Amino acid sequence: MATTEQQSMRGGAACLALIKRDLTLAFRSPGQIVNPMAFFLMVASLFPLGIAPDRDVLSQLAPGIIWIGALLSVLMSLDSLFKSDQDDGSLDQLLMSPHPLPLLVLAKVFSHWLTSGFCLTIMAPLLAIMLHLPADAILPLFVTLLLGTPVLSLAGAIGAALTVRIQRGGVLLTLLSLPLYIPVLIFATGAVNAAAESLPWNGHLLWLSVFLLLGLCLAPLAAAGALRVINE
Amino acid sequence: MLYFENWSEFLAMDGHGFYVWSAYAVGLLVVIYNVLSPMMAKRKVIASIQRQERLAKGVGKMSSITESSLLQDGRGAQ
Amino acid sequence: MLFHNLSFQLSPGDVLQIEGRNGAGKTTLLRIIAGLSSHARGDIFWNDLPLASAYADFRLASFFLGHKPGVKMDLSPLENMHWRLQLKNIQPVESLLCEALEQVGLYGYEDIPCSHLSAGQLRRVTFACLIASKAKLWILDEPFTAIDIDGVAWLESLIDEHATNGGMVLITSHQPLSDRKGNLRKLKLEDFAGDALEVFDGDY
Amino acid sequence: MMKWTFFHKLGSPKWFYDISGKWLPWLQITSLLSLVVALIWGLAFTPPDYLQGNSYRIIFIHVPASFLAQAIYMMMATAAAVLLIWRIKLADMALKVMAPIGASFCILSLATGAIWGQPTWGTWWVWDARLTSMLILLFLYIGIIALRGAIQTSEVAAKACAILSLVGVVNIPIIKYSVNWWNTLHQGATLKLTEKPSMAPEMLWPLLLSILGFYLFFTLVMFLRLRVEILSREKKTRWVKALVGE
Repeated sequence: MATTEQQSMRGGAACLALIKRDLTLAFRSPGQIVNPMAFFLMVASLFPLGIAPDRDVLSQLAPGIIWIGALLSVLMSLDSLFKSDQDDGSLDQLLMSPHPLPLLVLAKVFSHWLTSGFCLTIMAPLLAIMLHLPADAILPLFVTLLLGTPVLSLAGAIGAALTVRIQRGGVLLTLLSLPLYIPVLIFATGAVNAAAESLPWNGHLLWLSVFLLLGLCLAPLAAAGALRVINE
Repeated sequence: MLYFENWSEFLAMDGHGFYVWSAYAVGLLVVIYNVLSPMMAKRKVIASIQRQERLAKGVGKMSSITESSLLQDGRGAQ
Repeated sequence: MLFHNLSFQLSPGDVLQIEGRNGAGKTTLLRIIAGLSSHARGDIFWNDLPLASAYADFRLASFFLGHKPGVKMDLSPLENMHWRLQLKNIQPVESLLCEALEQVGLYGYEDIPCSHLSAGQLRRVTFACLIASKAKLWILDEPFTAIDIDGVAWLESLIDEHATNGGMVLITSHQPLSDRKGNLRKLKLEDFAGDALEVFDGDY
Repeated sequence: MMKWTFFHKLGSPKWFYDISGKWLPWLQITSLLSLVVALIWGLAFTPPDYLQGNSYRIIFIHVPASFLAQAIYMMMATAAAVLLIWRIKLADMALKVMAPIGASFCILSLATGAIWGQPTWGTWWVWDARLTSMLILLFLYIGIIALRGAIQTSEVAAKACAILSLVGVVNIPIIKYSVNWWNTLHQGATLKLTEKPSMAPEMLWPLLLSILGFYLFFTLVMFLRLRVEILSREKKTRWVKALVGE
């Protein structure tokens, strides 16, 4: 039994392995990726039916509809972030790993973002056209989603970690994450609206990137702390 | 010093009375809730501690029948 | 209070079996030692360093086997071992993995999704991770559940072999372990039972 | 862990129970007195506002309630930090007890704000920056109370709520800023609900007294609830049995 002298800690390799694992899992059960996208499409197409199909109403509401739809579908897919690991016992292995837990949580959140937020961002321009969003607002929509959806996953991870052992934790997860989502929603829709009226929208982007950086630093720490506390 | 001459004007507050008094009514409700709920909780906790004590003491001496009647009183007293 | 003033020393080559009736706190004790639970008052030392400051080395050298197999159902045993070993900071080598799987009797099952495997086979996948992880301290929580007769014999020989090359094993199980190598110690939780059935309260 | 004995003594439930027992009567008198005097003074003796008429008298409840709702959340965050760093059980009891009180004042602030909006703007609910951030603060409160209720083991629930309130407190300034920014963007500077500094002195004094009264009332209610929580959590200890057993 070779005593473990000071091995080089390959945290990065562990993260890559985790991401690879989660992505293969996502592709093995396609429902995990398609569900948020289908939900996003459905929400976006309900609004015109519910409110009014004519152009000027829709184009004014489009940024809000798309962003709220994205937010809700990310929330919907957050439930399984830690719960699947908790159910089959691999969460204990995560906690028992010598690598820092926040790093592993970051890897898991990144793979969750890839399978949910990122796909929604790719889909969004399509919906923008469907909702008559003015042409020069499509790029800002894409960029705000690209910057905003990771924050949704990061902030949601804290709620997911807190409710991992609660059976019907879905609603509670939404309740815990919503206050964290509101600033992102405000600045993102603000940017798209500003762009729609051809006003400068880079200020909003700066704020979105502030939230992204804040989320990247603080959210994994909080989620890791929550996981350790919940699993006592 | 008193701004309002008579009682009825004080109540009416030239038109805004309804809003002012309903706001204060809500205020009163919140105050009552905050005062009452600890009192009720306290009574419940004390009752449960006393029952726990009675059970601990009662198990030794009294036979089970009287003890269960005690339990009833305990619950009745709440 | 589940148990109090309980302490023991585990040195290389020891196998400690923790016995107790259901609910005596066996799993709680294991989770506390593994550092997963911090309910306890009292200290745990690893290489005479307080656990709180030696977490990384402790987790590098230990392997925790819980009630649930800790295996992803949609992945194959090989893929599962890949991410499990990476988590333990071990670079998986394909040949070693296949050899470990063969050792646990899963030859030919390497690429079948675990959802097709039986409960016993799932636990064997975890044993394969155990072997490949080369961990010094084995923390095994009821490892014999869902294992057939010759599986039990095989696992006992594995534990003895691990103990003889200087490994340590902490095991909870209802089955009496055969003390072949004379390094088996038993610890009955009833001798340390507390008064009330409540996970012992945390700090001040 | 900090080993200052006086600090840990400060955290012992029994010590707090005795101390709060002595303070209770004083708290009751002072809070009752200041509240009654402030409200009568505000309602009957101050002249109406030249612009809003008498409806501004709601300010004497709305402002203190809003102050208190935010202050209580800050106190909960400090209690959470104390719990996580020094593991003092009293901090967890305080955290658990303060949540419903904070939520009740948050609801009071929202209700009075909405009622006040009716005469001034003609609509019950106005998306004013302060009211919106108060609404989000209510979400935070409900989140903590719901999380406390959802987790069975009290040890885990305590730490989970502590983490949640710390995350919430980091979020409050962000929410405030973004809601203010969002509000000014959409409606321009609507009439701010309360312009405290520019108030005439004869309105300011009853308001300050009312704020003091509300804080005293809060301390009173918190002590009451905390004592009940101590009794229920320490019911296995001798001093509680002796105290209650007779």
